[in-house]
Amino acid sequence: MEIIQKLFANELIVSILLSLLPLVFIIAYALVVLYTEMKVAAHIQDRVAYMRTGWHGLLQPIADMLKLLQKEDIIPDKADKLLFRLAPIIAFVGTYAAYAVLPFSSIYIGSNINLGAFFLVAVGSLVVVGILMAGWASNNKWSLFGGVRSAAQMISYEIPTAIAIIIVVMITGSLNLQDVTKFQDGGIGNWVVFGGPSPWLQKLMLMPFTIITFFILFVSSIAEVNRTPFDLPEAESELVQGFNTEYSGMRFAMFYLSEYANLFTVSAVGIALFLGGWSSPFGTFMSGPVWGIFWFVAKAYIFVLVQIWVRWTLPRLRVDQLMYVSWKVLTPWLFVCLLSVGLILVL
Amino acid sequence: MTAQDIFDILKVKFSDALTEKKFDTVQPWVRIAPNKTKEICFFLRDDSAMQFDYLSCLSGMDYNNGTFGVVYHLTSIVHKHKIVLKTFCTKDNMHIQSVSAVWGTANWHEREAFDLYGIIFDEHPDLRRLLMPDDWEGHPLRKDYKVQEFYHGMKVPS
Amino acid sequence: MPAVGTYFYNIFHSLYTVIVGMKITIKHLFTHSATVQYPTVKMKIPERARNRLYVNIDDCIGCDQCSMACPVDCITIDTIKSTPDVDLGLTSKNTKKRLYVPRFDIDIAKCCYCGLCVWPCPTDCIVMTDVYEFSEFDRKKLIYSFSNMSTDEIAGAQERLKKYDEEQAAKKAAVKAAAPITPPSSKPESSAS
Amino acid sequence: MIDQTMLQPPTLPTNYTVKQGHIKTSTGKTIRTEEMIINMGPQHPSTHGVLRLEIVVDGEIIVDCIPHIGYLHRCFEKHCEHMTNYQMVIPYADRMDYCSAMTNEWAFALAAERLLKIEVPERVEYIRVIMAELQRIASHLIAVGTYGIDSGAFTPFLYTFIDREKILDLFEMTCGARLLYNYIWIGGLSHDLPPKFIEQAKDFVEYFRPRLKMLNDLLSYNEIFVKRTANVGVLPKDVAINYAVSGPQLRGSGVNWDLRRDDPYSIYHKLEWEPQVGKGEMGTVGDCWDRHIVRMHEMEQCLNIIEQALAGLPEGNVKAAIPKRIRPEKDAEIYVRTESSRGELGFYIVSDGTASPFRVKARGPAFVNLSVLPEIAKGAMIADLVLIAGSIDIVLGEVDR
Repeated sequence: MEIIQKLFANELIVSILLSLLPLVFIIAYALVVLYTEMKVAAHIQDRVAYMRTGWHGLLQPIADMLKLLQKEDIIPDKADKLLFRLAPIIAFVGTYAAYAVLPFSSIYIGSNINLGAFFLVAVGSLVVVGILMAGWASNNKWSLFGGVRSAAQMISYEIPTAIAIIIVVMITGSLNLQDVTKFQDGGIGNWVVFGGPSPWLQKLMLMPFTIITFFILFVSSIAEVNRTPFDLPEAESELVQGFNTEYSGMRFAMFYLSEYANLFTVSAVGIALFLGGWSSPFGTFMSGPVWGIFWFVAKAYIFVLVQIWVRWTLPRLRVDQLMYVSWKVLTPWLFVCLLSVGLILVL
Repeated sequence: MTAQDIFDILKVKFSDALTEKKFDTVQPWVRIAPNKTKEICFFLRDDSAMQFDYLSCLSGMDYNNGTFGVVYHLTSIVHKHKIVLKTFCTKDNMHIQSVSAVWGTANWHEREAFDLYGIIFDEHPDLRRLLMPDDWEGHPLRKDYKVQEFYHGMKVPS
Repeated sequence: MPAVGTYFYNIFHSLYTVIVGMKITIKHLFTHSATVQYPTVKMKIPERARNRLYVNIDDCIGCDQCSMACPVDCITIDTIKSTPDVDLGLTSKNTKKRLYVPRFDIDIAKCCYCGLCVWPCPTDCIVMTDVYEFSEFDRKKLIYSFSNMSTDEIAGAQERLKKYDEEQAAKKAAVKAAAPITPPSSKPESSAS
Repeated sequence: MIDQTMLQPPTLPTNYTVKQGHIKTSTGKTIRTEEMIINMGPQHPSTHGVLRLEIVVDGEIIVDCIPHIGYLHRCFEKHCEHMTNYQMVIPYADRMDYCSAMTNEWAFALAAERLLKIEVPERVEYIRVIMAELQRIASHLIAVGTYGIDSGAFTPFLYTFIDREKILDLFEMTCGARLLYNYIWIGGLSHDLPPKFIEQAKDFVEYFRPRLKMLNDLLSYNEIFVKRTANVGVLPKDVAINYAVSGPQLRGSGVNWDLRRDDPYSIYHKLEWEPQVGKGEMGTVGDCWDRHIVRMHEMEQCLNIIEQALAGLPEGNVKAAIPKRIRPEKDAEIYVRTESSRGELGFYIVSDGTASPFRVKARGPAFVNLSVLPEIAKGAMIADLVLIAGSIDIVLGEVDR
């Protein structure tokens, strides 16, 4: 007992344990989302997906994970071995680090730093490095295409994301995600997407712009996690599997995991900024630190569901069209929103 | 336009290149000289009365008597008439003029005929094997074709 | 439309078509799925299904028609002529059987299920059944032998035929000896066709 | 670190010389540039089989595209010469274009019938038309569905397969096979229609019309799909005719040419239908979208034909005209072409008077249609190449035979 008490007294060990918490969460969440994605995709396509492992195939994601872990780890002979090994780790670290500033609940946040939103954007771009590395190190032309496409795509979609965050920061007046969430506490009407808790006239004027901003953030979040219609880096029909063509087993699982972790990150950013984060949509009803975690995860889950729905409906864009959407549609519209929101706030 | 009319017009222009004709079959055909195919085909394609702009099919033939040949099935999309051209070569001189400059589709058909019969199409831009591997021996559709025993150390099933 | 107009039209038209598509997919999310859980639930196979071949060897008269019709040569038939003193019985169509069938092999791995062998059969003894699950780990197990003759029976039949042929040859020779205009005939035909 | 030999271009049998160049950066440095050769296929997921494309790219722009075929060559023509009966060719003809087997057998049977001068009963013709048009729908459904996959939309593919399944059920009910039927025989059919066929076929026609509209809404008129395919891979009219492409690809280029009408066979002249032509609705005439939409519209026309043929189906014996011995005259030869799902499918048969054909040449539409690919792929992007190849709708079984 004493040893345990001593251990918990040690601040370092406690913080390490606390920081491992998201990792457990990521894996559990990835399994759930994997299952959801397969089931939703299947039912959209009039199929049934896995039915054999467990009740309606509930255990299949675990089986998939175990299979991936057991598979032989193949490194191509002519690959750049160091970078090849490093790439999945960097890609995963990028997504994992973002969890540090996600406000899961009013009391649980990995690190309550004042530059939370800024940190998210900064760390998010680390994933690009990992993917570009993977594409280059594989020494495969298709992978290289995937890596370069991915870099171009992620960099250009960081800009709409960043501007969308700036708009929220202008409204809430803080870069700290915990503060941003607290700002929106107190029911669905206080959410930033509906103008935030401001006087009703200002709210009414803000509403169209915040809704557009939220929509654009949603679009660019799909692009950032490389999902259809923006899945060019791993476009199956064009680039085989893009940057992860040569990866197998554990290393592929890392990419896979980081993709699903990233899916949660972008959803979490969306809801923390626009949909009230952990705050209950019914004001004080069902609110509290534990309910907070529930709301946060549930909202993110719905967000992910919509992404899955979009993914299994739409065709893929082409590279130049992708850039067109980012630079000629999303960014100008966001600038309009930025100016208008600024003007309204000044008035 | 019937085959007879087409033959008459051709006869005026290329009298020495037309060597044989057969009009009492279902599909009448005209035999042309192997070294004049391109010229005749250009005429057939570009003449306003003919306008054979559509090469339906080009087949290599082995007549099992040392004679090889190529059969052209032409159609005109404009006039909707048809004609069959035939040209022959012997086993010692497997040269026939290519018509791939006339119809783009002839390119692959001629490559196929070269691959399977060994007919050499002069002036073809890219005469390589099409269906068989580049280093395959022999031309499989010839009547006297014998399967090679090994291909890169693999036994070839006969 | 002016350029600005096209710009806005494109954006809203894209959004509209995306929403149309998403409406279709969400409808399908709640409709019944079309798949069948195969090994537990099986689809109904129509009467005319063309799957594994079956030969009713009791009806087979060894005419070799099916083997000749087969485009992939997957049927091999050997026959032995029966001697007049043996009665092989009748087929279900009341034709007399004259040939032993010591070997009737179908290499079902080669079979292309075209059904061409079924039609020429005079006694309807080769049929395509609706059995479709017959995969094996050993390819040799896919060669089905339908003949029900044992090796002893085959040997016996061959022996009898040989004996009979010799007797016939001897008879012929005797006849020819009686009428020595034609030269003596060559040796008797081989037993297996 | 990276082995330099890997970066060397592979030897090209076409002796393509890779162009090199230099660009200057803003800092004044010069960087060497070089075209890259990529092998697309034969195991690439979107080459619809074992097609291998050797593409020379400058960035993502295609400079040259060299198709290599023959990976699925099964010596169809040589096999035919070794068959001891014309009838035995039909299972092989099935396997040429396995997505559209019914039209293949019909083409061969028709060629043999014209060679033998057989008149087939009216009922046979009607049933053949019904089968061929059902098959055309099934084949176009695959084309449209896989085209969806090529463009990144996976869902339409499975919807089309649900519909195709219903057609295959009809076929299975009729002849017992789902993919390779051996149903149309020389001079007749292997089976008459089963009792419930007409009812079920009518049900299918009823069911399929709204499904077509749904497919159009989901895929054809989706703005992303339109933007991906319109103005991409434009095949001009004159090039299309020069390369003798046929079927939906030729009609997509605006040429009103359909062998069912222009070189009539069977009973098509008795039925009312319109060949569908690409109009350049979303971009230029002859682009990928036109080829796609021609297929969609053609399926509607097939439904019309099926309805009429079902209504006018006469009585008769489907096996009446099947010849006992198939032995054409010596030196008889014929080239018969039919409109298969992919275009002009022709069989050139030469007989030497024996029971086995002397020479069979199959003029496959996919083979000819594919040969135009290098023409239209130049200048496109890799993402476009996938769509261009998809819009040609090749079946490698027929390209390689």
